Amino acid sequence: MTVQPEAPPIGRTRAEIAARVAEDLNDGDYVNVGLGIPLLVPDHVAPDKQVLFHSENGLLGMGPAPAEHERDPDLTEAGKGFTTAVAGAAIFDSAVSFALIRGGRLTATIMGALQVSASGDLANWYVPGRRPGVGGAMDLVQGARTVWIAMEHVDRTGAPKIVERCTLPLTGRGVVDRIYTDLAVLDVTPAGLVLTELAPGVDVATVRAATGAPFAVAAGVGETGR
Amino acid sequence: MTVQPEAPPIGRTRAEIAARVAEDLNDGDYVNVGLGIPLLVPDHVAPDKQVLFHSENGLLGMGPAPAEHERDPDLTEAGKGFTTAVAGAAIFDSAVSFALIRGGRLTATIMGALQVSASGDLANWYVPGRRPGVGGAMDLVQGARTVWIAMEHVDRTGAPKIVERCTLPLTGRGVVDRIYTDLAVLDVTPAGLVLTELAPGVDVATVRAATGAPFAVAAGVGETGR
Amino acid sequence: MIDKIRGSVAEALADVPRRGAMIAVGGFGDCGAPLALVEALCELDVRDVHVVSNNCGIGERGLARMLIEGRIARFTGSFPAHAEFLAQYRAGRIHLDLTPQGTLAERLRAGGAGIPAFYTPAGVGTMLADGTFPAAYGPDGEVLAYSEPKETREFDGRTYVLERALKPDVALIRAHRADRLGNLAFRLTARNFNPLCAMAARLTIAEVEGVVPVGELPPDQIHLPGVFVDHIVEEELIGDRAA
Amino acid sequence: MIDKIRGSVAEALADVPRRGAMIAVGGFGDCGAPLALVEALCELDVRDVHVVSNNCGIGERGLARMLIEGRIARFTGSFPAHAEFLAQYRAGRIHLDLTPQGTLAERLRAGGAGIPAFYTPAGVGTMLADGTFPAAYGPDGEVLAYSEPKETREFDGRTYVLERALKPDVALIRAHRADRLGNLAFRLTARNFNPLCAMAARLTIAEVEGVVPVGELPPDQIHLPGVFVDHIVEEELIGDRAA
Repeated sequence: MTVQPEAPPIGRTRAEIAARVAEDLNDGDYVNVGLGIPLLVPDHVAPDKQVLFHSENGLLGMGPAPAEHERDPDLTEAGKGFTTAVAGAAIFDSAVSFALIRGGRLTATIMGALQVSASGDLANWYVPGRRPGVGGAMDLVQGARTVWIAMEHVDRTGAPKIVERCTLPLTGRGVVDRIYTDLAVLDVTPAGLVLTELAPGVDVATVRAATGAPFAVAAGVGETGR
Repeated sequence: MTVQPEAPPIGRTRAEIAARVAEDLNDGDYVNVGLGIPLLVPDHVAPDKQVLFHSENGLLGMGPAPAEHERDPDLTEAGKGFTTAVAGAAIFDSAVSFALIRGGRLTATIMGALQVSASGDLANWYVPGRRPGVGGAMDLVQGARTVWIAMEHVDRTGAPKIVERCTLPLTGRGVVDRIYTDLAVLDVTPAGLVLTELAPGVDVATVRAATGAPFAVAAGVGETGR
Repeated sequence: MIDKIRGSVAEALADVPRRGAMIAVGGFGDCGAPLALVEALCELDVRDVHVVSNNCGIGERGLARMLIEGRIARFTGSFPAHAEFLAQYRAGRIHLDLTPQGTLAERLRAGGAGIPAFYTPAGVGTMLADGTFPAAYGPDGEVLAYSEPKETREFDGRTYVLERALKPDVALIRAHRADRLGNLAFRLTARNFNPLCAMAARLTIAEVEGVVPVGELPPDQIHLPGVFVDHIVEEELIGDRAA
Repeated sequence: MIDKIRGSVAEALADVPRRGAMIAVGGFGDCGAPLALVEALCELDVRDVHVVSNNCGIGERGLARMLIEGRIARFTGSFPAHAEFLAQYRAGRIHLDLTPQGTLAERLRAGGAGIPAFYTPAGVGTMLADGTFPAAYGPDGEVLAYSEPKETREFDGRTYVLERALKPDVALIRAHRADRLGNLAFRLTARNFNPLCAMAARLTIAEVEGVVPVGELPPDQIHLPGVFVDHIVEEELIGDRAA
């Protein structure tokens, strides 16, 4: 029998990961957010920044989830949940929605991941044998100007999700730009992974132990995150 | 010096050619009309038929030309003249307009011609040395379900416009289905040209003399049109 | 006079082939999905359908009903997440052409636009492009067919895959408002794949929430010109029938 | 806060390269053409422009002025019927990429949609496809360059030509209404190439008849989402400037 290890008691919560991603968004950005932690990002955008969120089913200007009595069956998001539209939101068909994606109009797409490789390969759509479904992920990783991953550093069994080479089917090769986890922030660079930030209370050794690929440590990153 | 011969005193006027074309339109047809005689066709559609006219700059449901005081600079047709929109007309961008054309949604496109060959090749966009301009003709001849030519049987110098082989640059190869002229109606068939109708007062010999390619005469066509 | 409004769902669906048709179905999940039309097709015992749709239904509604009743032989789409879909796919009863969502949208648009093929970056370097994704299983769980390997080509130093247009026999769509010329207006994110399915198909049937007089939809606010629509039936009439 | 409304035409045009830019210009003849913006560019002494537009102006307005002032080095479009265009083309001063109108629209859309290339039937079997159309003349009237011969390919027994996306540096467009997020609504046939130019270009500048508060354009009635637009200037302000 395998024992499910508990989540490490240090580092960022899921909401804190989302908040950390939100810090890196700028006023005027256009951003697509995937399911999981990314979907929490909009709640953490500072009020002085206007970021427009894109939902690939055909909405630019996605607002917060509605109260139950305000749900509109004609207004849903990419996870098929009910959503709202901010003032100035625009609706379009799926072809225009993906034209916008492939045409490079999204500042960033923020996604979860099953695995990310040292060279930025991403696996986040399929576990062979499970339900097959690709959605818009393959379009988004090719089209968005930057691809940010927001995820737990290790999977439920404690295995690293940042790996030398992905073993799961790829969503795209060399597409990831940055990884935000409960433990750290890492950039994917032409020279390989670079740890640019430690989560509060996390030290480099902990990140190394939880990471399945080598990484450099950026200048100015201390031994323990603050 | 060449002498400009007068138009033959027999056969159909330009308006009568347009009226003859209009007879062959059916209720519910979607039709693009080009400059010249084709632009006269809408005026001759019988009131019991609802034919929707397409203007490739982005209008389905083109109406008659407006009175001078009703001109709207935001409502023009493919010849850049002012137009109107019938009740139920729809507006779209140029990409959708040509999607509709190439997608086979037009019942017919009605065009003028410089030359039409016995195999249905069409030349109607360019005379080398003159102003270059192709417009939507090459898209229309490939996309519309049927291509009808409405024109004078001979050019201003009296030379046949229906020829064995076009000498002017082609708009498309083997694209023409039917030719309506002041003298006759001819179908382009896999076996070659077939005269299916004589204009009133015109005989087969007159058509032969004015035509630069051989044609068969359909059963039931008399020696002189009535 | 052009009048595309049909008085019954039977009339609206009369020309749908009963066996083996490729049928595109609009909607994203249940949003904008022509649930009533799809279920009416089940009543007509339509079978061996090649469904083209982003999803394959939720619960027991719409395409999920068609799926559960075993009427789907092939599926082209991006996210057939229904548990019954997995079961039938793995049991060798459904052939799956898994397609990235944007590629699905663009393939339908291309079909409607007379564009036979185009290049896209989506899927480059993945099993959906290199021909290693299981498209069909045998009865004993063995892979009978893999996805077609896609032709690749470089433009300006970047690699793309060649994708072919989709030209369904039939489209079933849902809209908010219609007039008798077939002009449609959609509401909010219920638009999604509906205009694209309509443009791509040879025969398009729309269920609509309401019919308005010709001229009431302003020309600038028509999302889909009527030329792309063949039959329209008000949802109320379908509900009565299917109930 | 996103605010794309600019207080002057100088501000709106500040980032337009002064030499050698590829500039897409919306409009069909004068209808929907951003005449004031184009003329403001002339005031800025923009030169060696590669214009992408269906036409090349009428009379002495808009692109016709740019043409007459000798600022156009290359033209991609379907119907440059201006007499001055013929003169400059035949004199070897303008390189002409003559493009069927639907192909022009689709090449712009492809540029905006991240589609590098597509196949179309338009032009098959003509001099625009086989590379025999004179693209550039020498000073003595000799042909210096012919149009590029187009790659052809069969799909389902029919021949198509391969066409490449257009990705202009700049788009100048005209719209009816705008809000500060850049959302645009067009009016009647003034829509034409405007949304396509905006989608294709790296930098899009719109002249508009009027600005409305955010939220006044209903989400279902926005023809072009603001993400495709960079700078907006009210035509009134341009008129004052250009006058």
